[in-house]
Amino acid sequence: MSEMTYAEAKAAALRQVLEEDERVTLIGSSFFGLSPFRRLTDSLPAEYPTRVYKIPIAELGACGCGVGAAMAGLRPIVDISTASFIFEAWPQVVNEAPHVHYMSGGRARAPVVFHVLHGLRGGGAAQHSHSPQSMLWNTPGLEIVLPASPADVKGLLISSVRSDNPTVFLDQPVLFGMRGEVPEGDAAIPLGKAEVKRAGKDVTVVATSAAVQQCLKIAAALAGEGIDVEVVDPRTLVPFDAETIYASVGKTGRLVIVDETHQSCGVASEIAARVAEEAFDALRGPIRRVCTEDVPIPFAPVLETAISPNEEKIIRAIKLAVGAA
Amino acid sequence: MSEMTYAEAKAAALRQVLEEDERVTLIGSSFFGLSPFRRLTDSLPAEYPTRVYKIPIAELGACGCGVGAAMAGLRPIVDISTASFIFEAWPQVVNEAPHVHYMSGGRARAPVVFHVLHGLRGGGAAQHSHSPQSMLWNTPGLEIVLPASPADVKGLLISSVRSDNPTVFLDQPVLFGMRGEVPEGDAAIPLGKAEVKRAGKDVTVVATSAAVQQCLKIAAALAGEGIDVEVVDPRTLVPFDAETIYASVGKTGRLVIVDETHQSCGVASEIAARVAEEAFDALRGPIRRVCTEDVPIPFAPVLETAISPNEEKIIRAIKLAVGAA
Amino acid sequence: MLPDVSAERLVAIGRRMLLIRRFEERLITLFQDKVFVGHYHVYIGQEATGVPAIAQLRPDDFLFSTHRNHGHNLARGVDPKMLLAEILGRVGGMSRGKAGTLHLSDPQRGIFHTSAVVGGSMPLATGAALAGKQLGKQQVSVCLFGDGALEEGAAYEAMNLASLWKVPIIFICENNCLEAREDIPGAWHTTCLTTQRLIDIAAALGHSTAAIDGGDVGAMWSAMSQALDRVRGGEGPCFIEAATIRWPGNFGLWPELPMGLTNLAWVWGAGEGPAAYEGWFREQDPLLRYLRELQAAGIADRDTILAWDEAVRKEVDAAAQFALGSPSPEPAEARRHVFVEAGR
Amino acid sequence: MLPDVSAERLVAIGRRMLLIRRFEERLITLFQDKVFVGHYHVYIGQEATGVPAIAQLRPDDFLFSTHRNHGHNLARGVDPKMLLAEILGRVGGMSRGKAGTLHLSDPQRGIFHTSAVVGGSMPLATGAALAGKQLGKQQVSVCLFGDGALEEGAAYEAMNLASLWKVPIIFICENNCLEAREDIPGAWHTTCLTTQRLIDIAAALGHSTAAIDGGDVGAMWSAMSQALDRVRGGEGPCFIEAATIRWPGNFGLWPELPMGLTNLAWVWGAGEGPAAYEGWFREQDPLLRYLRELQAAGIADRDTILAWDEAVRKEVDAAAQFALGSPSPEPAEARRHVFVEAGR
Ligand SMILES: Cc1ncc(C[n+]2csc(CCOP(=O)(O)OP(=O)(O)O)c2C)c(N)n1
Ligand SMILES: Cc1ncc(C[n+]2csc(CCOP(=O)(O)OP(=O)(O)O)c2C)c(N)n1
Ligand SMILES: [Mg+2]
Ligand SMILES: [Mg+2]
Repeated sequence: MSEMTYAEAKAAALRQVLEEDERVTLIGSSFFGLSPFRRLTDSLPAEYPTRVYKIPIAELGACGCGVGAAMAGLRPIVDISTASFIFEAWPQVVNEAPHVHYMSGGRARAPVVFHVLHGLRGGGAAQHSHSPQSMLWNTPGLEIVLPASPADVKGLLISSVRSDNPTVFLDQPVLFGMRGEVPEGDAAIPLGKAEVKRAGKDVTVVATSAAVQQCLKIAAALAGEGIDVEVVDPRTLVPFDAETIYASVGKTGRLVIVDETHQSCGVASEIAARVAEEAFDALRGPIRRVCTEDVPIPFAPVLETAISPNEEKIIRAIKLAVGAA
Repeated sequence: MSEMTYAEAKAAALRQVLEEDERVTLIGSSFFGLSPFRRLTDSLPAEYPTRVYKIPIAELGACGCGVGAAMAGLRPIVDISTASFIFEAWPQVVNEAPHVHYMSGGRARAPVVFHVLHGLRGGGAAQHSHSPQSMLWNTPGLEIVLPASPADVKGLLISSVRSDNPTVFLDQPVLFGMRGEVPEGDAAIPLGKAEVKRAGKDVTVVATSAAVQQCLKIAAALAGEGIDVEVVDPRTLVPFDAETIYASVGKTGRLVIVDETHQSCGVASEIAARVAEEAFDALRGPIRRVCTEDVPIPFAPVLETAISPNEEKIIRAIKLAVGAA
Repeated sequence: MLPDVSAERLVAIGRRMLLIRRFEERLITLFQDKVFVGHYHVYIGQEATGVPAIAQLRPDDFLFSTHRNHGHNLARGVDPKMLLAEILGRVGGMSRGKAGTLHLSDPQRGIFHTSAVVGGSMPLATGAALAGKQLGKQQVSVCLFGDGALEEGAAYEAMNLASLWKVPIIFICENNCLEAREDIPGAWHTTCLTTQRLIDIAAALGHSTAAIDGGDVGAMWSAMSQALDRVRGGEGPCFIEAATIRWPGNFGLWPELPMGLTNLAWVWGAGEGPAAYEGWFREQDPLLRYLRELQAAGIADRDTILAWDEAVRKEVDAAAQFALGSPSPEPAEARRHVFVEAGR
Repeated sequence: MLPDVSAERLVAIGRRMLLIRRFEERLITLFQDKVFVGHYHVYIGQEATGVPAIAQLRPDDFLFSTHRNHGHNLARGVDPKMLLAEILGRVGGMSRGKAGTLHLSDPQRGIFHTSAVVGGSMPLATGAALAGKQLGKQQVSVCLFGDGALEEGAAYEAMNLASLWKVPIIFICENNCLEAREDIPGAWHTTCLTTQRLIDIAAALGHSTAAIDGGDVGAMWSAMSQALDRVRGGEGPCFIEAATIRWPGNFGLWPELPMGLTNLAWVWGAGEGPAAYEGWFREQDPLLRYLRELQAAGIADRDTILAWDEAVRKEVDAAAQFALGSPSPEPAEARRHVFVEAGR
């Protein structure tokens, strides 16, 4: 174990996969967007001059190249940076990559990773603030990875690159500076294993990506008020570890879901629907969702906060769930 | 009232809006795809030579032109035909059109209609069979219309074109040949009003698009077995008439949702989540979803049927819901 | 003009073209008999483009096609039996009936995945070329598409990337917009591109270009062999525009056989045909054109050609028998192969 | 070269260019003072392109911009007070703080919506041009964008559609890839386009084209007036490539002021500046270049120019005072205007 930032753990994972497999090829390489942490990977093009490709502003072309290169034997990671621009590549991401293995009857594969930075960023406004994970979840054939800690970003990024399937790797830049313990050596974390990030008995909070850390803080605070919150992080949406969530709801009987996608047909909708279908009898009250409201993202910080899954809304939902409101 | 096919009602609506408002402009005009019903609108380019534009295979460009033309004073209907190809236009549909009014602080508007034919078509395979409505529902700022009968297609198409907001109009070609009563004259149906298509007391079935007709047939059959099914058709996802659904569930206590989008983060997920949140106390058992399974669409008819929300699955879900299975 | 290659290769090209023709004709009759569903696209009239281009590839090169992919698959040597079974949605197909006509593939022959999205294959092919460059085995990626692809933005992004990275790719645009009935050069009936010289666009994006008569086997052969030399030498992308005259049976998505089955007597000027299509079968049909060239060069006489036809028809019969005899897949097949399960 | 227009118009152009310069400089200092969030792009160094182009539009013409939109808005006459308030996210902004720097708009001036998606505005502008044609009032749509836009497929689709429908549109590519420090023609440092003559692409798609020095007000003026005649006459789209030398403060997304505020003494050769940027302020800066031309033509002397500057600075002060005094919007503002509610 050693302590490091989320950004350092992510950079370490990138270097590890580049070292261990020379098929790993970077198509674009702004893994930290424009944050100061970009210094951690600034030298990758110089370190791997034949394995890092600079891309024009052509997301559709770049993602398509990633899929094509993957089919032909490479392990490309395509970096789109701001998640909103994966929409430019939508035909390749949702209508090519996920169909390669299936349409070939299991003979071809497309082990490509699409990397994006998702979510509210402070001043991103309507066109630079997307969290496309729920649209992606509606697309069978894509793996979807949402790390929420330094250990997770390292372990999940390694597994994403090793996976034989097309994988979308989304992280929230607010996590970059977070510090935490990361195991040494091959720290791979298998895709499809949720983690109970905090055990509790009164209410299950399923949170994803940066919301996990936000909910852990809130849980710590609410412990002082006698509310014992269990925080479950699915870590990957596909494969999805529903069992861990059902088990938690089986224990608490209460469910709050906190996620940054827009509410309608969002990630929280799917988790709520599954629980209402498969674990209904365990529920002792309504399922509550705390999401980004169904509003385009406004620029002014006060407006952005107003429509986001903010602390106030999360606390209210938890208190309503446990009957303390 | 007069009886006509769904296709005839749709064609009548198109002619009505073209007649009543000369700003209505067609960008592309394959409203019936390649079905034989295309003869109903084949002559539109000749009838309105200055108001019908032929488009190249450039969905992104065409949809963007629709948004731009709408902002500048026209009422364009952009026809994409096969819904899968709205993905080519995704940046304009989900990241421009819905933001015009909001980002302008209410000063600009984009009254464009995007028209697509959605769903399983028999042999469409993975790339020609999409139902993108749930991804669209995750995009605030778009109205979403899903007609399910001759009267609805006429009334909703007229209202979609009259609406000052960007609207995605999706229909399922299997409905084209269906016959039904259509009111004469201005038959507009306001967006945002669900319709109870069949009243019943044992179980609420919320169905959308072609699944509405499928469920009405099943309901008629199950009546013979003593199961009284209420079929509710939301007709538009945005605006969404949740009250009618809550009222129905309040009466029956049982909910089955039948919809053609893929299951995860699909339309059924959102409806299930809302009910589990807002009408939980009325529920007497798990909410059941019957959707397209989370699998790319296979070509062979037997495989397509296997993963679709087919009759067998719908009946099983209803029987499980009412405890008759 | 015949390509400057051995008689064996010339014969192989002709037989392959004939196989495609008979395969597609059979397919049309099977569709008319309602043996399979969906819409489909046949390669009749474009045999002289795909066959000489694909014949020159190495076994480990990569090939990308479109919705109009049957001919490319056959040219690459894919088994007609499995191909037909797949088009019919049978479990004996290469993809066990999951792909159908639009997504035929044969990864062992470098046909990993076929996109039926217009323009969709161009970024994919560029990426495969990147792999070809990166893996160091001088593999080339060849991408065939219609004129319609250049209406999609994806085409430009791919062409720019290919040029920027100097990857070993050959883009072949099969421009089938020259109507057989109104074959005025420059009259692009079905395309909505405003340019009339498609190669100008590719040239502006840094490609080495060639515009050829796509009905002429020799022209295609030499354009392709030059392009292959160039791209294997690491000099960056090539773009070939092959203008093919539109086969009169190409009625949108559901082809028909307005002249019936191709009558090989038309090669030697005998045989009647519908007067409306005289231009086609007397002059434009690229298969007949090539067979006439072989005959004129003394490489194949009438009997030889008829013997080829008999062999080809037998092959197609066998394919049809295999495909029709192959059952529909079991429903459970639908849930397999969503993800690679091994090694997870 | 000065445009061949009245002295009043020449003066108006100079003052507008100066307003943009002082506005953007103030904005940079406000950002450094952490008065607003996000990333932003300023128009310094491109004033000689946008101002003479936009000055020739009719009030009812349509204008489309990009992420780098402040200068275009000011050139169009948008109120600097509301513009700045919007960039700062205040309720006094045109969009009540919802849009910020990336999405400035002023529908009454034909700026309906600004896309900050690279290439995104080109289809929108083409559609507006279609409306211009259809509504019969000879309205023209003008679309300004960076060289990067031509890396996106959207650009090609829009250019092809514009040409196909012959709509009244002028595409103006502000190619700011000529580095001030390494101003070798053809050395495209920030772009990844493989072509070096962007107009070749537009020409291949049927546009009437012009490539000009975007630092020369007169060149831009006449290219634009010719283009306007052509498109208003219904002759189809024009494409102008304006090559502008990259302002040395344009460091990616967060600009800096490496030379401090522009010192107008540089117009008449006086005043010191950092040696590293001599090339910029002695020769390349388009604002200084134009002011020197005005001076040489006897249209404005040193005192006149300084008086303009004082007036412009006052206007910018007033804008800053207004914007800083405007409160943040109420949270409930976030839920307004998702949909047009009236008339439903
Ligand atoms: C993105 C997209 N839009 C529309 C279609 C429907 N479509 C299938 S084939 C075709 C025509 C293609 O023309 P071209 O590329 O010239 O090929 P051809 O059929 O002439 O060989 C169209 C529009 C599609 N497959 N993909
Ligand atoms: C589709 C898309 N991809 C990426 C970005 C991020 N981005 C913002 S500005 C910019 C550079 C644009 O270059 P250019 O168009 O030449 O304009 P310039 O900034 O040079 O004026 C990029 C890549 C974006 N806004 N949109
Ligand atoms: Mg074609
Ligand atoms: Mg630029």
